[in-house]
Amino acid sequence: MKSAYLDNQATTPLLPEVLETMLPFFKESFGNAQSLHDWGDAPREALEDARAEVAKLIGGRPEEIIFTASGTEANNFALKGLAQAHQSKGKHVVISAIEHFSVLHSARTLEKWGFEVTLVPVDGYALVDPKDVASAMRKETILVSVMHANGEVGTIQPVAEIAKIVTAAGALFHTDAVATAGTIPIDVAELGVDALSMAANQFYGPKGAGALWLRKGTRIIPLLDGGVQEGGRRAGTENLPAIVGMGKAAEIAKRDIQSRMAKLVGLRDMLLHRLPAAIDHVLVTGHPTQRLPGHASFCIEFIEGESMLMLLSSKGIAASSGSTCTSRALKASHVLTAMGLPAEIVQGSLLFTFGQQITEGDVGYLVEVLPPIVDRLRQMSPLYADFLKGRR
Amino acid sequence: MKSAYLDNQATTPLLPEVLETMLPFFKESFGNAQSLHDWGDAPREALEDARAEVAKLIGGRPEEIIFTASGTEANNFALKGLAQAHQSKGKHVVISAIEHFSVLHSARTLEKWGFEVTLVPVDGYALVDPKDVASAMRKETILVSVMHANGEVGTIQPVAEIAKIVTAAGALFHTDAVATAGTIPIDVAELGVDALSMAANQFYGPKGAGALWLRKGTRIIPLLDGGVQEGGRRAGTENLPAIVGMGKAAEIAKRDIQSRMAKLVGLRDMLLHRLPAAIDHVLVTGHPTQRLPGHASFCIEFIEGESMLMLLSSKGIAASSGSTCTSRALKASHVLTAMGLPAEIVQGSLLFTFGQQITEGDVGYLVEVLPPIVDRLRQMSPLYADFLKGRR
Amino acid sequence: MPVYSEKVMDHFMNPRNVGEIENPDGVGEEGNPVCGDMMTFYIKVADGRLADVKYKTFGCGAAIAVASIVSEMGKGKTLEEVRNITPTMVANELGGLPKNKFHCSNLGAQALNNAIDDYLRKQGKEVKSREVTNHDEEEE
Amino acid sequence: MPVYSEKVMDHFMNPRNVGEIENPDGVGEEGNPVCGDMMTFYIKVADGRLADVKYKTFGCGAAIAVASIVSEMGKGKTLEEVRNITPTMVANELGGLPKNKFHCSNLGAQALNNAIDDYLRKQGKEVKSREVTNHDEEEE
Ligand SMILES: Cc1ncc(COP(=O)(O)O)c(C=O)c1O
Ligand SMILES: Cc1ncc(COP(=O)(O)O)c(C=O)c1O
Repeated sequence: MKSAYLDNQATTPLLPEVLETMLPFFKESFGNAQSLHDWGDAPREALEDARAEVAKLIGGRPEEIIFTASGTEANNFALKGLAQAHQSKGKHVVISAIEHFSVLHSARTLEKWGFEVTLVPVDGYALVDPKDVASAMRKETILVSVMHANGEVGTIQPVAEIAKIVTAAGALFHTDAVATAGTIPIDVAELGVDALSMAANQFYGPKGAGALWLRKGTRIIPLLDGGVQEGGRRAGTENLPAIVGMGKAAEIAKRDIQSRMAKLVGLRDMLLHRLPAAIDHVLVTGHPTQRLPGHASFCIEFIEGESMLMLLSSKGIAASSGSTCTSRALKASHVLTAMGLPAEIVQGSLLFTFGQQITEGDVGYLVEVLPPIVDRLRQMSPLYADFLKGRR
Repeated sequence: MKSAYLDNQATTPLLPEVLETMLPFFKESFGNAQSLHDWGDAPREALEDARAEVAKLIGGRPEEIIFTASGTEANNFALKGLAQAHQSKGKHVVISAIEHFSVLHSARTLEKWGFEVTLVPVDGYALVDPKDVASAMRKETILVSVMHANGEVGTIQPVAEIAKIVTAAGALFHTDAVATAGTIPIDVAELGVDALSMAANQFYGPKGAGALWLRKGTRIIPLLDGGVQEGGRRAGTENLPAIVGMGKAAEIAKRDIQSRMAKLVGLRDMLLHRLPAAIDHVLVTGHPTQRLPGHASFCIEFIEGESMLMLLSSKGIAASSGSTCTSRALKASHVLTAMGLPAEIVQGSLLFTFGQQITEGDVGYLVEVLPPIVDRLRQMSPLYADFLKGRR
Repeated sequence: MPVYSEKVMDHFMNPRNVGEIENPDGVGEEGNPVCGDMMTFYIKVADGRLADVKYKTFGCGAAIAVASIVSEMGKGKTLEEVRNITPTMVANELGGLPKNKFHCSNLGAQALNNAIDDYLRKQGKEVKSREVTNHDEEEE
Repeated sequence: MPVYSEKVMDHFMNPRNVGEIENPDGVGEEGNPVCGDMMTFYIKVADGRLADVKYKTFGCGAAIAVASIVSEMGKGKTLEEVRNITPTMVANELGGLPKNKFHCSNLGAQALNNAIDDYLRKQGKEVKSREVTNHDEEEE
């Protein structure tokens, strides 16, 4: 059977050459990077090399990189750690309504800790208006977090513009770049942010490695207390193989980012055009141009996402959806909802995220198999029947 | 050159067969365990298998295992998560004075959050007296954390006895079993604890995988907010390869634990006897019998630990020390200090922790090379000169 | 580890009795306020038994499989027997459902019941709307 | 990445001028309250210069290397020249020291200075105890 993995937002595959660089740290170089004896030397050196590569990927300095175990941890660390460190200046935090749960729920925890949190809305393209951030700012605002790009609809935010407003107001600005770091070019100086989260498994690196870039001199309270690792800001024996893998993946991403993007953008645009041509009543979600290179997202009317995913899976295609039924918590995508889409449209959410392994044939295959799947489900759908009878 | 890795407390090497089981999850089974399509199936199944193996290792149920990225994270999670979840009952926490920094510093964070923390002392063997725990308990005590065994001096605590006292007083009992899980037999029911931390890299599993066992029905506040992974109690894309490795390492540890212990205990006792016979003015630290199987720790008088480690390293031997100079933070071991050892004795701390790769020849080699090293450093030591002149 | 049992997958991939009945004796709808799923059941009644059962459904894999198995479970049964179909029976018949999909089993049994209610009302009988629940506590 | 530079390792593995001087012209001790390291320097003075320098040291690898290099840096120098040896000069001479070991470089320069103080006092000169510090801010 043909197969196409079009769910790179969930995780990208690991590059074989990245795995190669990791293997010695599972074998002869298994030592602890903190050890003073010879067994610590190679791990320590590899740790610092990886730090330099990850810094280079986003235009930061090595000493500004704090390794974490995931993008989620980096986001929790940024939100909780920065808010706690700067709460003497004020207890107000601003985030966008479409942040990843690791930011959104961290902000909820901040509320339990006595902070006030303001959610900034988005428009129908999932774009944050910098003016809305400006008007959300208060004297006591210490921290603003707006993601660089959203994983569900691919919209890239005007982060540099927002950062200017936030910095001028004297607050810290964090951006969740988990969906963008290693995928599109990032320069922290150009973005003008103070903190930035990333995750290796989003750019062909391993799971288990993420990082927070934190501008030199910015105070933060650790999320993980304990030993002296990461300059005392993130305790716990370093996960050397994963960190080494993140370093290598960052090096390769930095080198190849333009050619990778070129490939993805072409195929993405092909799908964004061909799918609505092949199926009626399809909405493209997210921004037409300000979107992640490999990201094509839709809502298919009258049917539900999980059943589409299952039938796609039976055809060897991996995709994802923001429908209620595909969420373990049975909540409709807060992103699509914040964009103003009605509940039954959100139910038909379908999301294809391309990786470097994709071919034009995969797009063709998808455009071939999806229409009959949609047809079949619509034939079963009472909503579609109502629509045909003109009742909707 | 001969070489002997006698620093398994820092990290154990990874078993080749554990790496074998991890590799598919870096390759074809790279998918996200949360994905609904076929790419999620193998990861999801492996995740649950690993959970079952880790549960079995300590006599718990699979659904009571929450995977983390390290022992440090498990300890932070237990201390902060349990304290926050139960603070309506009281805000007093009890820990021992010799806890690992990940417990100790988490407790300090709790103090910043308005909790009161009582440190229970230890005796000269680093043993906690259950009576001291009993007298530290108050009406508003909600949580007690006493480690199962200490990594620096190897002393195994009377955890079951302490747990009875704590449970009778209506508080929760957590034990940091990072140094014991997979090393000595553990049964959470026998221990009578409510929560228990472990780390895979302490029992020939990979770095990047730890776990908190949490008794069914015990409320806890997440440390990592975000997605629904780990039943909503620990968010972030699962580090599948590391988790799978932890499962395999747990399975092997469970199977081999008796023969592993037998091997280590014999060689440990050999070193505990032969080193003080070969060198004057040597103290064995920790308990003579209630100690970790592969753990031999000493204080060598008149000289300092780091310089011994460096000379041992030049002979191919990896060891560690609790001296001030070996600590990045330049603090003498709080464990040795809590045991009542004077500062200059603590400076001479030296710690050998054996793993399954050790041979009797390694012990012999160590006993052969260490005395001249000690001699050489003592010849340079003003303290030793003073001692010889009878000034001390 | 697939999310769904083989039986669920079978009914999802090959749903039985899909469709509408022309001139049905009863029609029952049910929507789930939690997830937005919807089911419409159509029945034909003969000799106090369900002579035919069809349905349309908007929803996840579980919802489709539930509708399919409920249509099979109901067909040929007396109205009273159908009334006794509980969500747990439906889930069990499917070889189990993931915890967060259990509510779908409710949906199917309820929609079919609503169709019976509709039939009875059309017969001029007075019907109190009833909620299908488990008699037991098997649901976790 | 070894913790220490090659030069530190060389002086640690092969420390120069270790030992005591019988009937020294001056003896200086210095202990570090932070880490507990100790150094004792012994000097012989001739023609206003350090004719011989020896030491004993209790401490880490850095402390031993520092004592060794300081003994080499001091030997043959005039007392004034020795007074001008700063911790940063010592660290630089060793090809750098890890951040948390920088204080060891202080220890060596201070102990040697204390020995000069001791010599001067024995000569009947009045001496104000002085603290060796960096003239610059190279220490991070
Ligand atoms: C924008 C964004 N932030 C954060 C995360 C969380 O990353 P992880 O699951 O690796 O912790 C994701 C995951 O896809 C994401 O897309
Ligand atoms: C008793 C104990 N607890 C916790 C830890 C922390 O483990 P990790 O560094 O893997 O986070 C250690 C590490 O050696 C330990 O010995």
